[in-house]
Amino acid sequence: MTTYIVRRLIQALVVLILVTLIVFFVMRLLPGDPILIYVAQTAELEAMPQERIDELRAEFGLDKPIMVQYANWMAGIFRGDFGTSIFYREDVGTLMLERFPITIHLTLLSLIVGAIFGVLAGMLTAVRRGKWLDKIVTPLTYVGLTIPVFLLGILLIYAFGVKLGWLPISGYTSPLDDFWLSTRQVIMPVFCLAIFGVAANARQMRSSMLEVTRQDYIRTAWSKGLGERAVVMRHMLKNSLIPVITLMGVSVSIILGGSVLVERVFAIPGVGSLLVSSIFGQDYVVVQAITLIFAVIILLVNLIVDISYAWLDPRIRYG
Amino acid sequence: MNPLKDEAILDVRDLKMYFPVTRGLLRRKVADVKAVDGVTFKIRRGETLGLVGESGCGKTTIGRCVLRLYQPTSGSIFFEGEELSSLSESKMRRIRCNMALIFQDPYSSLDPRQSAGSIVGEPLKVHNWVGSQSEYNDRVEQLFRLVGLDSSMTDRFPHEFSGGQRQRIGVARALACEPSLIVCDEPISALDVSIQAQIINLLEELQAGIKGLTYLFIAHDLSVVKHISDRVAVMYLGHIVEITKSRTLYENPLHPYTKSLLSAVPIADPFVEEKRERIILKGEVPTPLNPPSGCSFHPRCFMATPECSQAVPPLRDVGAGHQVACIRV
Amino acid sequence: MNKLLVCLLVLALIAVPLFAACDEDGVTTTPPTTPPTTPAEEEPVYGGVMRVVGGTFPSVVGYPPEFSPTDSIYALPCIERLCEWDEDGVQIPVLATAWVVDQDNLTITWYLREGVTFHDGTPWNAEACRWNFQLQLDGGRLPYGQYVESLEVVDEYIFRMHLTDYTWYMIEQYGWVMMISPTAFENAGDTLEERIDWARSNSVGTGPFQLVDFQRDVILVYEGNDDYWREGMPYLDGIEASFIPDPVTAAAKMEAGEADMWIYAQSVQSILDLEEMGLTVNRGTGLSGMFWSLLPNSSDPDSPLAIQEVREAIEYAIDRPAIAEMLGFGEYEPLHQIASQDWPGYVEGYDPRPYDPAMAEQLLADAGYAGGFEISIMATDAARDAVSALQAYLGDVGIDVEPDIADFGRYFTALFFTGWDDLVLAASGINPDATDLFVHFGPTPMTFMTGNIYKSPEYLALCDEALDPQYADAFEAMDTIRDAVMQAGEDAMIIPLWRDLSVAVMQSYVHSDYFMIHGVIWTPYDTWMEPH
Amino acid sequence: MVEKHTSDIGFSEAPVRASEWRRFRRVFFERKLVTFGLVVLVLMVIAAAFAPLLTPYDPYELGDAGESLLQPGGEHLLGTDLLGRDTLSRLIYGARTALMVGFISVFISGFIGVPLGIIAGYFGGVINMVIMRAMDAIMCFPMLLLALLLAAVLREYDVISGIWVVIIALSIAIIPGYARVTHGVTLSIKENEYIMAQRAMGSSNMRVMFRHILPNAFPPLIVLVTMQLGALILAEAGLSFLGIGIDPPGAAWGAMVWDGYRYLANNTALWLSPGIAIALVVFAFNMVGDGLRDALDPRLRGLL
Amino acid sequence: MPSIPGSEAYSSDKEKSMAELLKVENLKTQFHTEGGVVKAVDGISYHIDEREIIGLVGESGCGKSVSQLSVMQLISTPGEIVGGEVIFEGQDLLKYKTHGPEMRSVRGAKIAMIFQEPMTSLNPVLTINQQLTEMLELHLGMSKKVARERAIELLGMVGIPSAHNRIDDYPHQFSGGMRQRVMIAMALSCSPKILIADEPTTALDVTTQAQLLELMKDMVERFKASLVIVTHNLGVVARYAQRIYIMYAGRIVEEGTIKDIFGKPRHPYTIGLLKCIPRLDEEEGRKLVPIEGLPPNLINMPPTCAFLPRCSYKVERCFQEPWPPLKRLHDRHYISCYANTEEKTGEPTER
Repeated sequence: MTTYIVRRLIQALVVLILVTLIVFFVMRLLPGDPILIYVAQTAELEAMPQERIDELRAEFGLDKPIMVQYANWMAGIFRGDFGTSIFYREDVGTLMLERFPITIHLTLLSLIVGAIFGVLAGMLTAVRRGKWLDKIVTPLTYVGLTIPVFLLGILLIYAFGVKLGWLPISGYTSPLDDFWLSTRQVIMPVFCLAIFGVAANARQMRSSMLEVTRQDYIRTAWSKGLGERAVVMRHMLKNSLIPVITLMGVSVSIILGGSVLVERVFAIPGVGSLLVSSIFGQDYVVVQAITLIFAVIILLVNLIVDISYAWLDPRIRYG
Repeated sequence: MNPLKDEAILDVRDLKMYFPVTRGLLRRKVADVKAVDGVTFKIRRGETLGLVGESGCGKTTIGRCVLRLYQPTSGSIFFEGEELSSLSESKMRRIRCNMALIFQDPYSSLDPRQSAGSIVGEPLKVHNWVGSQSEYNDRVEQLFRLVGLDSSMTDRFPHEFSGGQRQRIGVARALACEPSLIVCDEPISALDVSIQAQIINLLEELQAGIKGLTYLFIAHDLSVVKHISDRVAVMYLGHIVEITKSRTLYENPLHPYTKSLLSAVPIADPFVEEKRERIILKGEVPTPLNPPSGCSFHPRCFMATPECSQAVPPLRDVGAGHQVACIRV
Repeated sequence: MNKLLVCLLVLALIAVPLFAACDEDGVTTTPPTTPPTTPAEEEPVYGGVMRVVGGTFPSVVGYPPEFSPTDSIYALPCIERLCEWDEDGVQIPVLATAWVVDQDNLTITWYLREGVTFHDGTPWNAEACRWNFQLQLDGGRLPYGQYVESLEVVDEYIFRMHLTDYTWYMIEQYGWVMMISPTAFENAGDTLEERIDWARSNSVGTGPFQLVDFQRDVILVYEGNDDYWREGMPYLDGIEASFIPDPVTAAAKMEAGEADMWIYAQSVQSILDLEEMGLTVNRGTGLSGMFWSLLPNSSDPDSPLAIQEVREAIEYAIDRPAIAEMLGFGEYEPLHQIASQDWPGYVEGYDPRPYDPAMAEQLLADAGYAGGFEISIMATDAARDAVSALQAYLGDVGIDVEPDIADFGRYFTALFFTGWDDLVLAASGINPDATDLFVHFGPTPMTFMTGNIYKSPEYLALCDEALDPQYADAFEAMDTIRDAVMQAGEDAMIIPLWRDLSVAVMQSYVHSDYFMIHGVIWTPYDTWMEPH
Repeated sequence: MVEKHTSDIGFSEAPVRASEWRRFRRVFFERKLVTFGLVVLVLMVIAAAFAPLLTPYDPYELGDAGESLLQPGGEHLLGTDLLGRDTLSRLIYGARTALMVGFISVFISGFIGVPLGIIAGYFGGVINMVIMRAMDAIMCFPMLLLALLLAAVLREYDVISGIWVVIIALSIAIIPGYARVTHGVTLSIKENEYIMAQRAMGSSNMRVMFRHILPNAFPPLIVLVTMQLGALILAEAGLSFLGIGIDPPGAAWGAMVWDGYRYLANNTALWLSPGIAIALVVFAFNMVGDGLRDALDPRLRGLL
Repeated sequence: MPSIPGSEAYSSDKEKSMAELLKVENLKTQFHTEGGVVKAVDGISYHIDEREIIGLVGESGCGKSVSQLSVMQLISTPGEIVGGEVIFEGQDLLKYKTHGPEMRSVRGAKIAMIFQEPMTSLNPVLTINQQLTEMLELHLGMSKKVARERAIELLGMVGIPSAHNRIDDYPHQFSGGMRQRVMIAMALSCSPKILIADEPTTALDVTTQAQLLELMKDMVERFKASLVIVTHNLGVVARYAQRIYIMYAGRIVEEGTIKDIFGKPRHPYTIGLLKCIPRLDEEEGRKLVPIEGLPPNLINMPPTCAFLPRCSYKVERCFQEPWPPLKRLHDRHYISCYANTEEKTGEPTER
C-alpha cells in the first residue's frame, strides 16, 4: 500500500515536471511582447520612452535567456512566488489567494452535487432498470452531456433570474460573509458546472452497477439468501463505485474547464474568468499560474482517485 | 509409436528460468521466482514426451523457453544440434520455422480479426515459406484437410468455429512450415470431454503420418499425458521428479509425488475406485518464490525423513530409462 | 419508441419555458417599474446607494500613474483633476479655479481651489499639486512630460510649471492629472513599492465619494463624502459598482432590477430592449460612442494600400449607411469623414466618397488591380459582425478579405507598437473639443502605430498649424482642424466607417443628466435617485 | 480441465455463419434512440455534403435593409441574423464546419495518439513510462483550457489560420484520450495467446503491433471517436463563446449560438436553432457511440 | 486413508429409503437471446434423498448448472424459469417470489450452493469475515461477535490454518483452493439440508481437487446434508456419488446408481463418453473413440433426440418420434432412448 502510494507520488512528480514545462513553454510561445501589452493597457494617453520599456522588461525578468527564466520561475514557485501580474501589477500569489477560493468553492460544490446525484441516479436507474424511473432519468442524462454550458447558463438566468426572479442573476458572495445569499448565488452556476458530472456519473454508475450485477459474487450473495437491500448496498455499491471514482478526475477537469465559461456568464470573479481575460491580455504570468494550479489540482485529484482505489479495492491495497 | 532413431531432437541441459521479483520504489530485485530450476531432459526424434505437473510447476515455462519466448536464466537447449540460447534473433527466426507451439485456449490463441485461412497461412508469410499466391492457397487448403477441416472454411473467422475446430486451426497453423518439434501446451484442457478425444486422436494420427514429428506434450491431466506420450516427465516446483515410460508410470511409480498425483486422479469406474488406494496430500503447493530446502516436496511427503530437507535430490536412473529424484527410492 | 418520446418530451420541457420566457407578450412576473414619467425638473432626493454594473473594471484605483482609461473612470467619483471638459468640450475648472499661460516665459500658473480637503483630512494645496505632478513625472507617465523643466510652489494655492516649449494642447494634458492625497500615500508603507502596492487598491482623493471597498473584478464600493467642496453634494449615499463582463447578463440584471445603472453599455439590441421596457437611456452628448475606421498599412510601398486609388476604391465599396443601420439598429452614425457630426471639427456636407461599387471597381482597375486582390482585416472578436459585413462589401468589388480575429493582446500590440499587415478595424474615442484628431492621427499620435499610416505633407502641415500656440484652445483652431479633416478625406488617409453607441442605461428612478464622454468624464456628484 | 463457464448460459459452440452482421444490426438497432441518433447523423452528413443545393440562400450574403434579425417564418424559415443572413442556410453550412472540425481533429489526434498508445503498451518499460506520463501531463489540463491556450498560440503564428487553428488546437488536446484507450487495449490484447503465437512463429514487432493489435483495438476506438466527436463540437462552441472560434463569416454552430445569444429575447430562433443542432448532434454521436459499443463489444460497457 | 466412497449409504437402497428431500418435476428454463430461445433446461425431473450424494454429469452447455440455479431461483435475465415444480419440504419453491422472504429463507439456510470459480465467487472488496458472518446474522440471528466466533470455527473445520488470523483477510489473499474452502465453510455455515456444488473443483489442480472433494464428503456427512455434485468429470462422480444423472442438451438422458451407469451404460451418449476419455488404467495402445460431431446448438432444436446426429446406435424410430421420455430399465436405472444398446455394449469396463 505504502509502496503503491509512493510510486503513484513519484509518477505524479514526473507528470508535474512535464506539466510545468508545458505551461511555461506554451505560454512563452506567445510572441506578443507582454511588456508592450502592459504599456498598451496603461498608456493610451501618451507615448512611453524605450528606456522605460527596457526597464520594465528587466523588472519582469524578461531580458534573460528562456531557460533561466524557466529556472527562475520554478524557483519562485517553490518559494510561493508566482511573479507579478503584468496587467494587475499585483503579486500573482496574492491574486490567486483571492480568486482560487471562489473557484474551489464552486468546483467542490459541483463535484459533490455531481457525485451524490449522479451516483444516486445511476444506482436507482440500474436497480429499477427498464422501469419508469429509468426511462425518464436515463434520457435526461444525455441532455446533461450534450447541452453547451454557457447556453444552459444564460437560459437559467433568463428563466430563474429575470422571468421568475427567484435567484440572483450574477455575482458571488463568500459563504462566510452571507451564507444564505451565497447559496442563492451559487445555485445556478453550480447547476451548470455539475450537470456534466451528474450525467456522466449517473451513466457510469448505471452501467457499472449493471456490470457488477452479472458478477459471480453477486450470484453468491443472492444464493446466501440476502435481501435486495443488502445485495445492493453491501455487495454491489463498493464494487460499482470503483469505475465511477475514475470519473472524478475527469469531472474536476471538466468543471475547471467549464468554470472558464460559467464564471463569465454569471460574472463570478473566480480564476476561470481571470484566466480568460489574462489569456486575451497576454498576462502570461497569471495564465501560467492558473494553468499550473489547474493542472496540479487535476493531478492531485487523480492521485487521490488512485489512492482511493486502494481504499475501495483491497486487491490494490495489498497488491 | 517407436522412436525412429535414437537421435535427440531436443536436448535440454540444466535449464533454469528465474523471474525476478521486484519490490519497493526502485523495483529492486528482492527474489527470484524459480519457475524452472535445473531441468535436464532429452526428446528423441519422433517421440512424444509428456510433461505433467500442477499449475505453477514450471511446465509451461519450459515450453516457452524451448521456443525462446523466454530467455532462459541459465542452462542450454540444443535443438537439432544447435544451441538456442546464444543464437541471434534473426537466426532464431529461422529456427522457429522448425518449431511450433499449440496453445491451451482455442479462443485467445487465434486473432479474432483474422480469417481462419490467414491464421493458418501466417507462418508461411512470416517465413516466406511459399513462392506464389497459388502455392500459398494450396498449402493452406492442404493444411485444412490435414487437420480435418473443410477447406471451404478458410475465409471464416475464428468465432464462427467451435472450440474443437478452433483447436484444429491451431494445429494446422503449427504444422504450416512442417516443423519437426511441436510444443503442445495444454492443447485439450479447454475443450469439452467429447471433443478432447478428437484432438488427441488427431495429434496421434499426425505423428503417425508425418515422419519424425516430435511432440513436447504439456498438460496437467495425467490420464491424457499418459495416453499420448511415449515417456512422461513429472514436475514439481520447477524440478523434474520422475521421468519414465508412460506404461511404467501407472504400474510402477516411484516418486511419492507421482504416487499421490496418480492417486488424486479419479478413474471413471466405481469398481476400480473401490479398490484404489487414496493418498490425500496435506497443505498446498509452496510458492516457487521461496521453495522448501532440499527436496521441495518433503514438507508434504508421506515418506519424508529429516535428510530430505538437506539437499536437492538429483535425478538418477533406476534402470530402463526410469529416472527419479528421491533419496528414499 | 418510448424512450424517444420521453426524450422529445424532455427537450420540449426545456424549450417551452424558454420560448415562453422569450415571448414579449408573455406574463412577466417582475415587470420593470415604469412609473409615470417624472417632470423634467424635480427636487433632488438625498439617499440611496446606486448599484452600477459595467463590462469593464479597474485594476488600479488609487495610483494615477498606472491608470488606464478604464481605471480612471472608475476612480473619478473619488479622485479629481485640475480641470476637465464640460458638455461642449470647454475646459472648466475643478480643483483649479483658473490658469494663466505665459507664452514668453513658457510657464503655466495654476490657481487652486481653496478649502478643499482630501478624504484623509489633509488639505489640498500647491504642495499636494506639485507632489502629484512629481509622482507622474517619476513614473514617466506625465503626458508631454518631456517639456516640463521644473515645478514651482508659488504659495499655498498657486502652483507654477516651467516648460521648455508650449502648445495649447498642454492645458488638457497637464490639467487632467488626477490628484491623490500625498500624506495618505507617503504613510502607506516604508518603501515606494509598498506605497504603490497600497495605492493600487486604495484611493484617497478629494471627490464626492470615498472608497470603502475594492475587490478587483468584483466590486467597488464608494460612500458619500460629507465634506465635499460642492455644497450639498453628493445626493447619493454611495455607489456600488460590480463587474459584469457579459452584456447579456448585465442587461438581465437591469431587467430584473438588480442594478440601477449600466455604464458603458454598448450592445445596442439590449439597450433598445431596456429602453422599450421603460428604462432611461442616457446617450450623453452623442460623442460617447467610438469612432470606427479601417486603418490601412499605407506606408508600406509594397502594399496595394499605398496606392491612393485603392484606398478610395475601398471607401467607395462600402455602403456605410447600410452597415451603420444594420449593426446599430439606426443608433450608429455612418461616417464619411474623419469626424462625427456632433464633433466640433465636422465639415458640414463633406462626403467625398459615397457608396459606389462601380466606381470602386473602376478605381481598382486604374490602380492595376482589375481582378481584385487579397487582403486581411485585423479585428477583435467583438467586431465579428462588422468584419463579416466589410468582407461581404469588399468581396463584391473583388477584394478578397481574410479576417484575422486577434485577442486583445496581439491586437493592441499591433495597433500601438508593431504595426499591422493590411487593414485593421479600429475604434477610437471622440473628444468634444476635437483634440482626439491629434491623439489618434496627429503628427505624433499617442495611440495608433505612427509609421503604418501614410500621412500626406499637406495634412501634417495643417495639423502643425492647428497646434500652433497662437491659438488658446482647440476651438480657436477649429477652422484649421476642419481643413485637416478635409485634407485627410482627400488623401483617403483612413477609411471612416461609423460611430457606435455607448450609453448609460438607468432605471427610471435614476436622475443623472450628464454622464460621460468616451470614458474619461463621469460626474456622479449630482446624480440622485427617487425612492423606489 | 478448465471448462469455460463464465455466464449462466454455458451453451456455445458452432455459431451460425454470417450471424455476426445480423447480431450487430440487431443489437445496434435494438434501442430506438440509437436509431434516432443514426438518422440525425445521416441527415447531418447529407446536409453537409449537399449544403449548396439545400440552402435557400447564400449563407454569407448580407441581407438588404430591413432584413436584419427577421423572426422565423416567411421567406426565411428560421429568420435572419444581424447582417440579414439566412439562419437556416447558415445552420446547414454549419453542419459542414462541425463535421470538418470533428472528423479532421479526430483523425489527426488518432493518427498520433493511437500509435503512441500501441507502442507504449506493447513495449512497456521506459518507453511506456515516457509516453504515458507525457499523456498524463497533457490530460492534467482541462480540454477546453488547453485548446484555448493552443488556439491562442497558434493564432499568433501565421502558419495556419481560420478553422485550422481550431482543428489543430482541439486535435492536440484530445491526443491523450486515444493514447490511453489504445494503451489499455494493447495491454489486454497483449495478454492473448495469439500475440504469443505471433512471436512464436517469428513475426516482427511491427507486424504484431500494426497487423494484429491495431485491428483488435478498433472497436473501443470507434466508440471513443463517436464520443469525442460530440465533445469536439461542444468544445468548438465553447471556444467560439470565448472568442477563439471559427473566423467570420464561417458558419459554425458554436459561433452562431454566441452571435444569437446577444439577441436572447428578441430572436429565439437565432440561438436556439444552432443550440439545438449542437445538442442534437452531440446527442446523436453519443447514442451511436453507445449503440456501437453495445454492438461491437458489450464488455466495453463501463470502460468508456 | 483408503476408504470406499459412501459404502454404507450405497448399500442402503431405495427400499430402506431415506425421505425424499427435494423433488424436481419437469423443470424448464429458457434464455431469450439474440438468436432465439435457448431451452437450456428442457423438462428435467430428479430427486435427492436425505444424506445422499448425487452426481449431475454433462458437458458444458447441457444445462446442468442452469438446472441447479433454477432450483435456487438464481436465474437472471435473459433467463426465465418457464415451468415445472421444485418441491422442497412440501412446498413448491418456484411459487415463491424470486427475491421474496420465503425464497430467501430457503437460500443459504436450507439449500446452499458452491460455485465453480473460487476466484470470482467471493466479493473482492469484503473481508472473509464480512462474507461469512452475514449469513449467520441473517439466518441464525447471531450477534456480530458470536457470528465471528462461529466463522472462525467453520474456517478451522474446512482446514484453513490459523483461521482467527486469516478471517479479516480479503479473498485475493487466499489461493484458489483456500477460497473454495471458504466457500464450503460459507455454504455449510447455516447447516443446510442440501449442498449444491456446481463444478466445485474444475478450476483447481488435481491434488487440491482430491483434497476438497474429500472435505466436502466429510462435511456433508458431518452436517447430515445431501450433496449434489455438478460436474463433467466422470471420475469424480465414480469416486464420490451414489446416483448419477447424465444430462445432454437440457435433458436427463440416463439415470442410475453408479454401478448401473458405469457397469452397464445404456444410453449411447453415456457409452460414448466412457469410450472417449483416456483412463489411467487403460491398456497400452488403446484407441480413444471420439463422439463425432459437435454438441448441439440449443437454439431452434428439432423435436427429435438431440444426440441423434452424433449417435451410432440410431434406429429408424429416432428420426420419426420426439425425444423419448425416461424409461425405467430396472430398479433405479432409467434411460431416454429408443435404440437397444445392450447388444452392442460389450466393451465398457466390466471387471
